[in-house]
Amino acid sequence: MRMHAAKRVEIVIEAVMETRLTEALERAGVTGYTVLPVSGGGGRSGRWSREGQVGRATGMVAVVCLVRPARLDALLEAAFTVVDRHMGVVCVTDAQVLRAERF
Amino acid sequence: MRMHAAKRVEIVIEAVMETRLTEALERAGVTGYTVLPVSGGGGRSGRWSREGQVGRATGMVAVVCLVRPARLDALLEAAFTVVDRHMGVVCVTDAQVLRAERF
Amino acid sequence: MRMHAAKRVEIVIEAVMETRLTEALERAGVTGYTVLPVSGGGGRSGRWSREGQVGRATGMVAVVCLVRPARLDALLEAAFTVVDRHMGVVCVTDAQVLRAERF
Amino acid sequence: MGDMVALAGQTLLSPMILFFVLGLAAALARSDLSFPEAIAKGMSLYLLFAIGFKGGAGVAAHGVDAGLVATLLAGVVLSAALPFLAFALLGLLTRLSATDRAAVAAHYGSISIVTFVTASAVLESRGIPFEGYMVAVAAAMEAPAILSALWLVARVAPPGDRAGAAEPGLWREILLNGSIVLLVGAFAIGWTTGADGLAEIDAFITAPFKGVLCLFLLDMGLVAGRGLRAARGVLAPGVLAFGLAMPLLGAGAGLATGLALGLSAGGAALLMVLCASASYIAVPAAMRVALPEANPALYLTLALGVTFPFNLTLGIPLYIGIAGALAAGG
Amino acid sequence: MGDMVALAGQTLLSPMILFFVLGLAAALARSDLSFPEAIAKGMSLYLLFAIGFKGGAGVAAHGVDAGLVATLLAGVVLSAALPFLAFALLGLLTRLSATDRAAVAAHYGSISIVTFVTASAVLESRGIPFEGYMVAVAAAMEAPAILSALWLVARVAPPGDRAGAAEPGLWREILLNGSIVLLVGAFAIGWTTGADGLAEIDAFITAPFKGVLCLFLLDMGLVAGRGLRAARGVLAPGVLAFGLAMPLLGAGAGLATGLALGLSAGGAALLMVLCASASYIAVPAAMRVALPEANPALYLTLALGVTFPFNLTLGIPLYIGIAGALAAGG
Amino acid sequence: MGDMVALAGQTLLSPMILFFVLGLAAALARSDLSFPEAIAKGMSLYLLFAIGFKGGAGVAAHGVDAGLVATLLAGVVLSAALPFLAFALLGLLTRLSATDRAAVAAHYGSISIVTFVTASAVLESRGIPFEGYMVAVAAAMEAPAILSALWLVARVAPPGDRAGAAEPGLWREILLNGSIVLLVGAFAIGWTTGADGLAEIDAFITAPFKGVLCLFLLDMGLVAGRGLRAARGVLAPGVLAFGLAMPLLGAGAGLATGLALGLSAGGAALLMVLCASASYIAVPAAMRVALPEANPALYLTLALGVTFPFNLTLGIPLYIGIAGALAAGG
Ligand SMILES: Nc1ncnc2c1ncn2[C@@H]1O[C@H](COP(=O)(O)O)[C@@H](O)[C@H]1O
Ligand SMILES: Nc1ncnc2c1ncn2[C@@H]1O[C@H](COP(=O)(O)O)[C@@H](O)[C@H]1O
Ligand SMILES: Nc1ncnc2c1ncn2[C@@H]1O[C@H](COP(=O)(O)O)[C@@H](O)[C@H]1O
Ligand code: NA
Ligand code: NA
Ligand code: NA
Repeated sequence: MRMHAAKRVEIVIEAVMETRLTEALERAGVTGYTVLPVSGGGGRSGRWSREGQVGRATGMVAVVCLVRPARLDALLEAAFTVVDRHMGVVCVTDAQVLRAERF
Repeated sequence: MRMHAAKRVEIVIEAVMETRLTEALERAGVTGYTVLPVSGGGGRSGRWSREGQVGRATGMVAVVCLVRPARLDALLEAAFTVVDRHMGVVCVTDAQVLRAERF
Repeated sequence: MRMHAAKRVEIVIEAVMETRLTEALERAGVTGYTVLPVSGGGGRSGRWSREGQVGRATGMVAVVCLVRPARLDALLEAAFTVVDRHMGVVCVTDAQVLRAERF
Repeated sequence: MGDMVALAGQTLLSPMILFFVLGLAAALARSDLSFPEAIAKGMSLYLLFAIGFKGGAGVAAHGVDAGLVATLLAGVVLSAALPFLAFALLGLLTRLSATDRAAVAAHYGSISIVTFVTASAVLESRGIPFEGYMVAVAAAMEAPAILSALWLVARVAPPGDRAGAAEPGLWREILLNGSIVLLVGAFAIGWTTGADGLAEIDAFITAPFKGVLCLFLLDMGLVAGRGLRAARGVLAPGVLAFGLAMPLLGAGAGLATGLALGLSAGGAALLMVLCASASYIAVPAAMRVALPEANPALYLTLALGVTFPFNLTLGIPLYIGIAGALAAGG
Repeated sequence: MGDMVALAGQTLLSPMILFFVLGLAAALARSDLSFPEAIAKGMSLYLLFAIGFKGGAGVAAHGVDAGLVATLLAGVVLSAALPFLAFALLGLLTRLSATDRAAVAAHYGSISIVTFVTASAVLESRGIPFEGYMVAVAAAMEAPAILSALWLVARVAPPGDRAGAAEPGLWREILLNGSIVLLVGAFAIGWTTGADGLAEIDAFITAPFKGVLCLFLLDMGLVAGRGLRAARGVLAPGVLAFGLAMPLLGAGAGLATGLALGLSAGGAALLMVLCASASYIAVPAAMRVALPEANPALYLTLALGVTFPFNLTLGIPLYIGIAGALAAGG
Repeated sequence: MGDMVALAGQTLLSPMILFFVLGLAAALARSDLSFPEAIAKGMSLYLLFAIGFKGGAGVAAHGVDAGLVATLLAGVVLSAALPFLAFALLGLLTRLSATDRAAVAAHYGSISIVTFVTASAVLESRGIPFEGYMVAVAAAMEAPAILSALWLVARVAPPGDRAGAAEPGLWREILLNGSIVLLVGAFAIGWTTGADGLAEIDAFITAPFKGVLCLFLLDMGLVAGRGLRAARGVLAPGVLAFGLAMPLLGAGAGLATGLALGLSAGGAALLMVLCASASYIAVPAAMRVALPEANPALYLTLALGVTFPFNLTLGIPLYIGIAGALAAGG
């Protein structure tokens, strides 16, 4: 299989900020992303869990983007403006993708 | 801890294709995989979200497989036959695993 | 963007063991982790799926931790004591993170 | 005529339709009101369970009418035939590819069970009786349209687009899809256990039914509105025209058949609704497997964003009004 | 006085409150009893739907009282004014930053719809009538407090903490948040369809209402208890004192207003409840966007872990008792 | 005898059992019918809530029978003793490891609350009264069996398999597990609030109960069927024989105890059901923590795939028939 170098960016962010983040990513030219639900976690602001919650205030989501390496900086800058004042983490990994025409 | 080199393959694919994919993986000798729910995403065919949906037609799932490097090609070929005509992305990362006897 | 080297550890483990694992991680000095729901999977003990299940006995979760490379060994040792006798996989990837002061 | 307008007004002002409109409006205004996927699926399971069981209990109560088998067969034929009409109409009105046309056609031959449920709730509110077995007709009409669409694709689509029809397991998936199994299973159990069975679970499936339907239609309005907003792009004028004309043609075919079969006014109205409505649960899933090259935004937006709201707001009162004027006992 | 104690006793021993206490106790004892997020959200959608619709149907039945507009306006003013009181009180009792004080103040100006729903269920159980439009007042009181809090922040907080108030889309999110849209939409539909509409869905929204509320309060008890356990650290004595004193001050303001407006005893009690309660769904979400620097553990623990249990167990019977003694027809 | 067959027929043709069979059949035919996990959990919370509350209200209504304490104690003893019987029987019939035998034995000493709920619904449908406190007996029988199984492991299993029993927090998890807390809590609240409390939430917990149970059993049938299909491999003939013989032995022990205690026919039947049924929610979770070396496919398939369907279809009518023939007032 022919693979192509790419970057896998994973952003864990508050659920209230999800749309703001994905809109910023789209503005930065990111062509695709996948949102995974997060059921709980822990960090400096303590532990939390989604069980029994009604509101969106305390939940988080994970947004995963695969991009060509050349686009990484634009993506990170867009993500950073949204994540900056908020809880959450941003993690980048080297990856290989099939079907590079999609990125 | 003694770690062993492995490949982490992550396939985001339409929910309707999940069983076809995992069956193809099993036929290709993959001994384990984990399916994560996906709550939304965006790509060339637009944005979507799982909220309020009833059917399976528009949802996706993420399938994660850890394999020995030597098995990667067989896995990708099996995955490709299923993913080929469908939406979705395939991403491979270098990884290290504990308890290599399991892979 | 200024990035910092980190390790991304992903542990897929039985849902009944989630709290034991996160408590062990906290004791080992891990400052943050994110728990993702898992909707199904397959391995040596067969296939399973979360659909229609009531209990916790057969479900799994994925716990993702980003740590400084220096802390990896402590983390793995803590994880191993919990995972040891149980189903599940542990996978480590090299990563880069924003906002390193958080780890 | 005056009666029909009054009936349409009454129906439009029923809580069910108003909650649907509320959902549509909220989504178009970008409110974050939303239902968890599990709740939406839970409500749809409840509705299928209740409507199936009540249909079966109805058959047990009134005996098997000679019409059951005839209507079932007629439903199968309609479901198989309407895709050809839809395919031709799309050829006239749009410039879509043959694959896309076939995929859309499959949806319009098949049925929307939610539209059916809403219409039967409206009939009940108006005190208009209908044949209990119409629920079985609904189930029978789900799949034949898919077969016709795949046959069309095999005839006219580029070779690359045909592979999926032979996809292993596809037919088991279609015929044993969850909605059909639940609907038919509940129908069979309702029929078997009859009045005794109904007495045991009546309080669960009858009294709260319309309330659950209100909540469910609110969610459907949200989903339809969100779909519309995301996919305005695919709605060229010809496509939109198809989404409004096809239900009327379908309803006409259903009416003619209903009159020929001698169905009651309520039954004929339901057959019109079945023919006029387009699937947006079972068929899209089948199309993703069998025709992945077809554009899902197109068929989902048409079925769920155009035809479904049209049927719920204008179609149902219209069909009930016409069937009431023309059918036996009407 | 003796009556009030008896009423308080009765209320405390109602299944609703006891299930809340069960949840609280189970969480504090670290039981793994828990509700899936989707079920919790589904129950809250049901409660909003039912309470909104019944309120609207009530207005349709009793006609629009001159009081509706006056009470709506009074509610808006109270919601906008109470944050200033809360902000000042926090300044006296605690050493929190101005940003944290403003964020907490927003919660206490706004309302907890669950507390409102519980109070109206208690009134119904006791046979005490109240104005149907109180539900609209509840909806109207959700947002103004947020505006006041952001104004406070703009005046007193460090510049870095102010950016969020200008966040694009924030106001649409607040005004069209899911709970408000559902509550107001269901109210409007209940009003429009009146007695006919109510007859259609009564069996769904009236008979099972208190049972669902019991289950929901059980879950709220679990969530409150777990929150308390996780965030004991933030509850300095001054903070805790605020969480108990502020509802009483709010209730006083609500009582004075209710008496001035000539509300019924039930209506006055509900206005007290609205002023005494603190939001823990809509406002926290808005604060995460607009004031991310404020500490969520602080405001969630106060609103959900301290004030909510206080109101449910002691507050509601107290407010109903006082309003009953002082209000018109009381 | 003829009566018993008639009763068995009636029970087998009740909607509850038929929906279970529908689920089983759909899963075996590989239909994709499925319930979201959250809905399945929500229904089980509802059933525990309702059955617990009604049990408590029943005790409040009929007063505390001297039998309550005796039956509770007997239940605890049975739950603790039956694992030894199961362990021995498995030794005779199978070649499983000691650890696997102990794990399976824990499940059969403990109880399946769904089987209990179904049996009590069948009793109600047949108009056979039973002691309200049987619900408390069910709760009391959940945990003792686990203790016995861990004791067995400590005696006979290889040392490596024993560590889990000392797992910190394990006992709090078992004793405060969600089902027990909800069942016992609802029982206590039902008892405390008595007829008044019941009047408030009766419409939620009584009228729709059997309908919810039908849906829930449909899902349980799906889960059991899917489990059976996935794990056919573990069902050696001896293992299968155990899954059918053990419930009969358990029922026998329950019958003898029920007669000795002088329970009513309904109460004795329920005690038989408790002894005959095997846990598939609480005990599997505990076994995963305490005995991770035991094979979950084995104990889940036995409890959920073999014994549960056996009890639902043949067991319940049999136990009710026998108890009716032999017990006081039978
Ligand atoms: N080191 C980490 N690894 C993985 N997830 C993290 C980490 N730190 C924080 N998170 C996630 O981000 C959320 C907020 O973190 P914090 O701002 O530190 O409270 C946590 O609840 C986790 O879900
Ligand atoms: N670059 C990407 N990174 C992550 N996920 C993607 C990417 N592109 C597509 N996806 C996922 O695949 C789905 C279908 O993509 P597409 O076929 O481009 O519409 C999207 O909804 C996303 O969930
Ligand atoms: N190679 C693998 N890659 C990804 N997930 C795995 C793998 N092996 C096992 N798992 C996960 O771990 C669970 C238990 O595995 P096992 O102990 O092999 O039955 C499976 O159901 C999967 O969710
Ligand atoms: Na149709
Ligand atoms: Na307030
Ligand atoms: Na037992």
